[in-house]
Amino acid sequence: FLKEGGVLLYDSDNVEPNLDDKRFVYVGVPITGLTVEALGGTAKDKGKNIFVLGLITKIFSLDVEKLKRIITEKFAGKDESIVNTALMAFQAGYAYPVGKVLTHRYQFEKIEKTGERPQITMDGNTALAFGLIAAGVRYGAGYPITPWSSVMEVLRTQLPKYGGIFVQAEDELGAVSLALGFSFSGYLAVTGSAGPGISLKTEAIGWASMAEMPLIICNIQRGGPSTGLPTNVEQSDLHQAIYGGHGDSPRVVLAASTVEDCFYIAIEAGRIARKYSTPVFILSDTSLATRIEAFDEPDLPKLMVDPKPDMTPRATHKPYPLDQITQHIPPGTRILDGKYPLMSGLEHDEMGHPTGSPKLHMAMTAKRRNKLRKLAEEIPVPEVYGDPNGDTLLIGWGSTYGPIHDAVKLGQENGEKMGALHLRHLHPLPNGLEKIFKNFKRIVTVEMNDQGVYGFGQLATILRARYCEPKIESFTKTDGLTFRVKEILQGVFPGKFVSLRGYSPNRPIAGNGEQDVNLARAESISQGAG
Amino acid sequence: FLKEGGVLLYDSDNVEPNLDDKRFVYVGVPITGLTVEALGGTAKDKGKNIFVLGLITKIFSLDVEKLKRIITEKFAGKDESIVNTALMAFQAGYAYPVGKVLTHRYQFEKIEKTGERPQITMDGNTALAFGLIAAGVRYGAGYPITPWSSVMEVLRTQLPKYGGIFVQAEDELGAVSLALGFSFSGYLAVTGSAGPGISLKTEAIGWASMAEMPLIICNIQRGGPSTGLPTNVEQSDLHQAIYGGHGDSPRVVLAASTVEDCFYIAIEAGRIARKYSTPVFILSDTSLATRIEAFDEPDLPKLMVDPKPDMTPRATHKPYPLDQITQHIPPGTRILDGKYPLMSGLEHDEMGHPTGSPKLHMAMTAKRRNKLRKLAEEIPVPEVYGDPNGDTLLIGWGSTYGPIHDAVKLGQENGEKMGALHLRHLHPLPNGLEKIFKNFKRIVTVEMNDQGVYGFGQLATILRARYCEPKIESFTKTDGLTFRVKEILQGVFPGKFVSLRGYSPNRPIAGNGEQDVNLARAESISQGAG
Amino acid sequence: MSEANTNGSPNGGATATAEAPREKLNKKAITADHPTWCPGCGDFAVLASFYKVLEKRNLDHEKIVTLAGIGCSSRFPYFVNGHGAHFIHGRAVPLASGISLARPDLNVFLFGGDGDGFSIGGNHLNHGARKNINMVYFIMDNFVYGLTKKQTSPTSPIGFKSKTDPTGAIDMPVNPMKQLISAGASFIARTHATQVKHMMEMIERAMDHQGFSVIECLSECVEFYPDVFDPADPKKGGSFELIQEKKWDNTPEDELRHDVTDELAAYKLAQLPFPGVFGVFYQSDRPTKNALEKKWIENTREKLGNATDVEILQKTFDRMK
Amino acid sequence: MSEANTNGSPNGGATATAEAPREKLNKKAITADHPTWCPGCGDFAVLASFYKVLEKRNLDHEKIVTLAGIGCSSRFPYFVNGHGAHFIHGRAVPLASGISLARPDLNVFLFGGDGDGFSIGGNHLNHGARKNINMVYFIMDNFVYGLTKKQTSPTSPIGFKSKTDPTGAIDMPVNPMKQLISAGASFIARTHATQVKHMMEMIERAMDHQGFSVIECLSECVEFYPDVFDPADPKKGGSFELIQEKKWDNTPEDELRHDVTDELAAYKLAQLPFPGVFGVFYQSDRPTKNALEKKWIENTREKLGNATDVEILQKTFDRMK
Ligand SMILES: Cc1ncc(C[n+]2csc(CCOP(=O)(O)OP(=O)(O)O)c2C)c(N)n1
Ligand SMILES: Cc1ncc(C[n+]2csc(CCOP(=O)(O)OP(=O)(O)O)c2C)c(N)n1
Ligand code: SF4
Ligand code: SF4
Ligand SMILES: [Mg+2]
Ligand SMILES: [Mg+2]
Repeated sequence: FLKEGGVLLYDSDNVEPNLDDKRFVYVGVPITGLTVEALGGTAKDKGKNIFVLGLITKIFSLDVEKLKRIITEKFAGKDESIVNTALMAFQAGYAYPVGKVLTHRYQFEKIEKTGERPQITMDGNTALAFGLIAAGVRYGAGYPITPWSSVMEVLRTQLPKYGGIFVQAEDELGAVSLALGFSFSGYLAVTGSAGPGISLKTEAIGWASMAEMPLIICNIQRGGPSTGLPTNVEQSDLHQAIYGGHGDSPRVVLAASTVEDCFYIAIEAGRIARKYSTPVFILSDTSLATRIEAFDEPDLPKLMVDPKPDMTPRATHKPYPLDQITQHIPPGTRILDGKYPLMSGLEHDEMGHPTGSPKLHMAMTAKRRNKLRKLAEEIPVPEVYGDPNGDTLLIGWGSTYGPIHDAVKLGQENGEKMGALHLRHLHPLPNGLEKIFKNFKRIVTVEMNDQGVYGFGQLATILRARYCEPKIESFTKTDGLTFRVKEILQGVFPGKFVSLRGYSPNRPIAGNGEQDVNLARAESISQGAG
Repeated sequence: FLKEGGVLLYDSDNVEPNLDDKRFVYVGVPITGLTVEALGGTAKDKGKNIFVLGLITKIFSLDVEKLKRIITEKFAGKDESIVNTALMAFQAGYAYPVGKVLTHRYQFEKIEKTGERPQITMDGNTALAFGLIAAGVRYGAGYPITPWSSVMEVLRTQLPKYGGIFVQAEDELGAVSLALGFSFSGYLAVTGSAGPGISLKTEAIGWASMAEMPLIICNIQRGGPSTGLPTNVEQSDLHQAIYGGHGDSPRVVLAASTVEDCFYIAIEAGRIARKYSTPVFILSDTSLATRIEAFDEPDLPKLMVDPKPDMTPRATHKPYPLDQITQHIPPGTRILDGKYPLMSGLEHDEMGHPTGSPKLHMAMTAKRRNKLRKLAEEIPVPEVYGDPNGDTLLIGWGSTYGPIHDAVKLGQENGEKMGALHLRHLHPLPNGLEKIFKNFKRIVTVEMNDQGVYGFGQLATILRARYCEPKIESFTKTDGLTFRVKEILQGVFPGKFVSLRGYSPNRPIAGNGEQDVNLARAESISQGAG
Repeated sequence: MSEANTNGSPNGGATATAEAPREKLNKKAITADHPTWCPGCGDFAVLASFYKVLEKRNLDHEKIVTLAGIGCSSRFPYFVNGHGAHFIHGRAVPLASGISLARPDLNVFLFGGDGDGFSIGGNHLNHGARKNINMVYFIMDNFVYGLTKKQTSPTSPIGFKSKTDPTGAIDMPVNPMKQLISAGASFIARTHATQVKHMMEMIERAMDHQGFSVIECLSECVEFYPDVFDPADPKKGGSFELIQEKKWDNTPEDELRHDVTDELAAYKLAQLPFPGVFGVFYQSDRPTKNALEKKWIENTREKLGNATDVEILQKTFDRMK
Repeated sequence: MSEANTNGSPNGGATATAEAPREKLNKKAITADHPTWCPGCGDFAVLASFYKVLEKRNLDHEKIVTLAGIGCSSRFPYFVNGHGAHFIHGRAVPLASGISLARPDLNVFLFGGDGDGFSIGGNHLNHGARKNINMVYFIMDNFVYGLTKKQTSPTSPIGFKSKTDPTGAIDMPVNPMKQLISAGASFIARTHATQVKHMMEMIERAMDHQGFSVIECLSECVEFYPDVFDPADPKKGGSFELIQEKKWDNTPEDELRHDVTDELAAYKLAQLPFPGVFGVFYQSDRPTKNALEKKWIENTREKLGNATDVEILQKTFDRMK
């Protein structure tokens, strides 16, 4: 029925194909689940089928507007909310990031040909989960939420093999607290969520910062704010990750740029969390979570970290030495001078006991902040892709890695002198970026978030604050869809590249909805009963 | 026993003096409570007495170091943790902001002399609570936490007089949700807390931003992060107030600058919350909360807002019109075309029903952001105090108003060409600040928070990001104490003003604890049992 | 559940609605979006019963308020045309409490799922019950997380295979009736999505009750946990056993019947193994927080005579001079 | 409560402690900061009893873990010299759960107040109980918020005048025993700060129990709610009525005694008016989550033979090619 090498698109919620049969390219999409999530149920004939229609429209770049017209016609006459539901299903399918499905086949061939490391194929959340295991994470806790859930489902299923436990908690407040208990006990632990759940973890993450407890927090970003667009992609939690806590509560923020990087960023997060005894955010998003990509099989014997806590007795121990970076030692460790440490959320002295000393509060605040400065010194400055100097430097972070780099390639082919810088370490930033900045006339961050009150994306805001470099501007969008290459070029070079082929859904209102009330309102069709 | 005009310092937790007897200056301090809070109990003879000693040391500027030595000697020999406890009590008393107690008498005399409006005397939290009542707030909910508690205690006691209700909820998550229920029902409501509790409200405040529900959130800041220094003063929650939510979730942030302003900022918050149907943060802090000041009696008949919800029937209603600012209408309002509104945390169309439309998400995101731009247009640019142009412009926000302005006066007397700008509207900022900036060579924000990883205070970071003005720097401190005038001048003009008299506890390590490990460690005396 | 008078609200603001002609409330008027639930989802029956009750009671349209947290079941407000709010996960009880306390003239209906109510929302449920805040809270219990696609819920039985318990759930589930009884809910009932007549009766009795009224409804998730409630569905060979309530006819039979005011007896019923019994487990008419706060307000205002808000605040300020 | 073997933890890491000579655990060794509580605060007695029990049991010093949330009572860990953590308000149960699940070799002690446990922490308490996670949780109930200076607590009786209820509390308080019984705590006891011998007995029995063990202790706040517990203090003319537990000596008297495994009987005891009775209300030896997770791990690892972590992950990757 399906010819060899063909793409097999299946509902991974209901079908379990034989993946060993290598004749086809398997693209498992949790169609049922995603439809339920997008609509609050599968909504009969308006649901799954139309979700798949949206999916296919995306894969084969069919004409969206035309298909939406057809759907609207098909359900015309019925209650308009039915049309609305159908369109929601279509848009959810369209928004679902299947990745470069059609190139998979090519990738498989590649394996036969070259003698390189074999390739493994998985989605970003799976890569993240296994990256955590490689990083020596054996314990964790979470609460379900899209698109984070599959990370916890993989860990809940896999960790027992490694002697570990993943707990589904009663809520996110409990989940982060459980994870901190695991970390306190000597096993670097993970918790995670998406928008609403991350917001609930805010207070406990502040404790981790104050008590200097290692912890990994995965934020698989989705469309916000509030419940927002649960099945769409967005990069709008960067500010919260850095500034979300009350008080001055330093934490580290990393972002994965590709499916493969989801694996390696977890290892980097584990390294930093342990070395600096600090909470570390890993930012991913809907598009990385579910996108399936092949990458070189990691060299596990080299990479894998031993989770075993070090409980060799100490002569003496200070949990918060002013002149060193805190190293958490787990309970069960004998302290031979008989003075045991306390991990505290109150401001404390070097032994962790409460203090009201102005000097100590200043010194401890500085201690917690300065370890991030130390970390910044060891972060490599990422290489510039494309022209090392020229007219335009694009700066990106997270899942936009692919389209931004393609945009540079395409831009160069069209005569632009441009390069791209992609950041994995967002807080603290690597030192020395100013040297790169001075090589370009314009610096534009490309971000899937809002331009904010003052007209700058979230990363742009951070870079401008640090460098006071007026060259820094941003091209942002909030349509819940991944960037298209031409869309980036059109946004970064207004007026240029308009001739490029390919559909760009949101060009008309990119950056600002105001001028296009009617255009947007045309989308608001649930006049039925309001 | 006490001569006329004398200052009567009493434990307001246990004593109720006859305030009508105007012969004395009454300074009520909740000595018992503050001691309990600072130590976790009154700790016998190490507690209240020594707290009062610290209090008096502050009021009469006695020699802190000397007194600390005396205390240490007095309890020498005993378990060192006892000394530590005593010092904590002393420092809590010393950190307690009693305000310019000794000038009160002067203020009372003033009343007799001049024919101006009579003066009323109260602390900042009381002024805030009555400001809310004047603003037409009749309902609210909260959970106890220092230094917020007294606001809720006043409201819980007073609101029934006005036919309103204040609910003590089971936690802060419940409190903010109750408050949103009150607002939804048609009565602009208030919730509030300090650090840890504000963090817990993050998710629901995001809903208020998305659903465009009016709400006032009071954050009476204290020393952070985490449980931090519950009885000390700090201004370290500004970033969280602006950026704390997940997704792009616009909200308004105001800060009270004096006790009197605590009253008026509440009225401004109510005005904005209603007009722009948005959550509004009021930032205050420990020093304003408890400081007692006299100010001109407000003109209530002019000021007081009628809380009555407007439920006149409407022909039709859209909760989220793309071309207008949302106006929430309460349940009980008949909608004659029979289409009722839904307030939703999912991205929605103009009627509040879910949508998956990319264009609508962009348009609604812009709608929510642009109303803050509209607000910015109507915010007056604050006047510059001191020299309108010159060498140095100090920028402050919140409770530092007094010391910053005194610093300018003193600086000018000493030949500095300087001025001060104090911001009440922090998000969005008023437009046109750049015009003021260009009149000064240096711009220095003076803030009670940490310089952060990149060396800038929280307000400085925001101003640099917006204006990319390299002149903007900051002088920050995190010793949990209010600023002293000379401390500001010494910090802003390194090397100068050293000759000025007066004790400055944290000068040595202002801004950075690193170089002073031993100095700080000297404060860490709980070697007893760690 | 709602009150005619509204002295509880400042300046009687809540009664300021002008009267325009109105016809009897009908299904069409209260119908909003077409439900998005999966065909066969138990929640459809709940919506249908709710429509029927609203029609029968002919409430003022603008005084119907439907609220919910997050979940498939919590999509409910989108399907009811009336003032409403779709809030955040697990916090809808305090949201509803604020509306109930400020607006006694409204009919506050809250809908949600087992995860929303017993997992993340468990504490608010307990304290809403303890404080006896006046509302009708309908919990659609499907023993699973539906919207997030089949994870273990707090009511999932041991052994249930889900995405988070691939080898079967191991944690003892919550017993909703026990939790509600011990927390102090003043009206507690249990019903089944296939028993529409019974469901309607429970909803009406909950509406007639002043206080925190909770109905747990076994509502099947056909997508992720099909057939789990068949044991209580006669059409599927199960038995829908009803609680026999005392008639106080002092007959010997009546001795054996259930006294809904007897907390211990209710707790004993809650101990019955799945599928247990259906109907009203417990009902008590202890005062609501709404009434207690109102009483405090009235006592306070009485002392003040009929002073205006300005006068009251001015008086307070005068004492601060 | 703690287990000798530690197969539950990856690579038996938890047993990696080398042996250095140790003398018997004594009070001095486990004493840390001098308590900061107000003179006369009931919490002193709890600390004293805890010291005594630790001495008597002579636990390995480094395996004693004391944890707490926020409150006067929650300052407890600062006064015990041992590994410990002072966490955030109301979330200490999940913190302790993580430690307990990962480290069966440790003795996990959790201390807190009524506000910390029943107000903000109520949901975690319920789910920790339901999941039966192994720990000893000691709740110092003073019917008031102490640290924040006299606000109404979830256990404050109606009529209590506090800063948030100036005219007296109006909300029905939580009944701690009812909540714990219905939530599924597997060891539930109640004691009084003035009854040190009884308190010690309860702590020891809680330690000997495998599961979620909770002790509610009436502990007077002399500063903000003095004398409230006198009715249960013989020295103050009250009566400290003990629960008579069944001896299973099938004597007629025994009929009347309390069967601690009888949930309904326990619930009935919980209905007694203040000050009620003291001792063990309920105890059941249903499996702990610690044991259930461990069993799953063992079954899983058995299938894998003794493959190393690298081998296991490699195998998984091989299937992804
Ligand atoms: C704070 C937060 N955490 C998690 C989620 C994800 N989420 C949405 S609904 C839901 C549970 C749904 O289960 P239930 O309440 O039983 O409703 P059902 O879908 O089964 O009707 C979860 C975990 C969320 N939206 N917000
Ligand atoms: C999130 C949060 N909310 C509020 C507080 C303030 N707070 C500290 S302890 C406490 C309650 C104290 O009462 P209880 O738990 O009974 O302990 P007690 O002091 O009576 O021993 C509160 C509300 C806090 N620290 N954190
Ligand atoms: S997933 Fe389950 S609960 Fe949700 S709509 Fe479908 S059947 Fe109903
Ligand atoms: S305030 Fe009350 S609870 Fe706190 S230490 Fe003093 S007596 Fe004990
Ligand atoms: Mg459910
Ligand atoms: Mg208490």
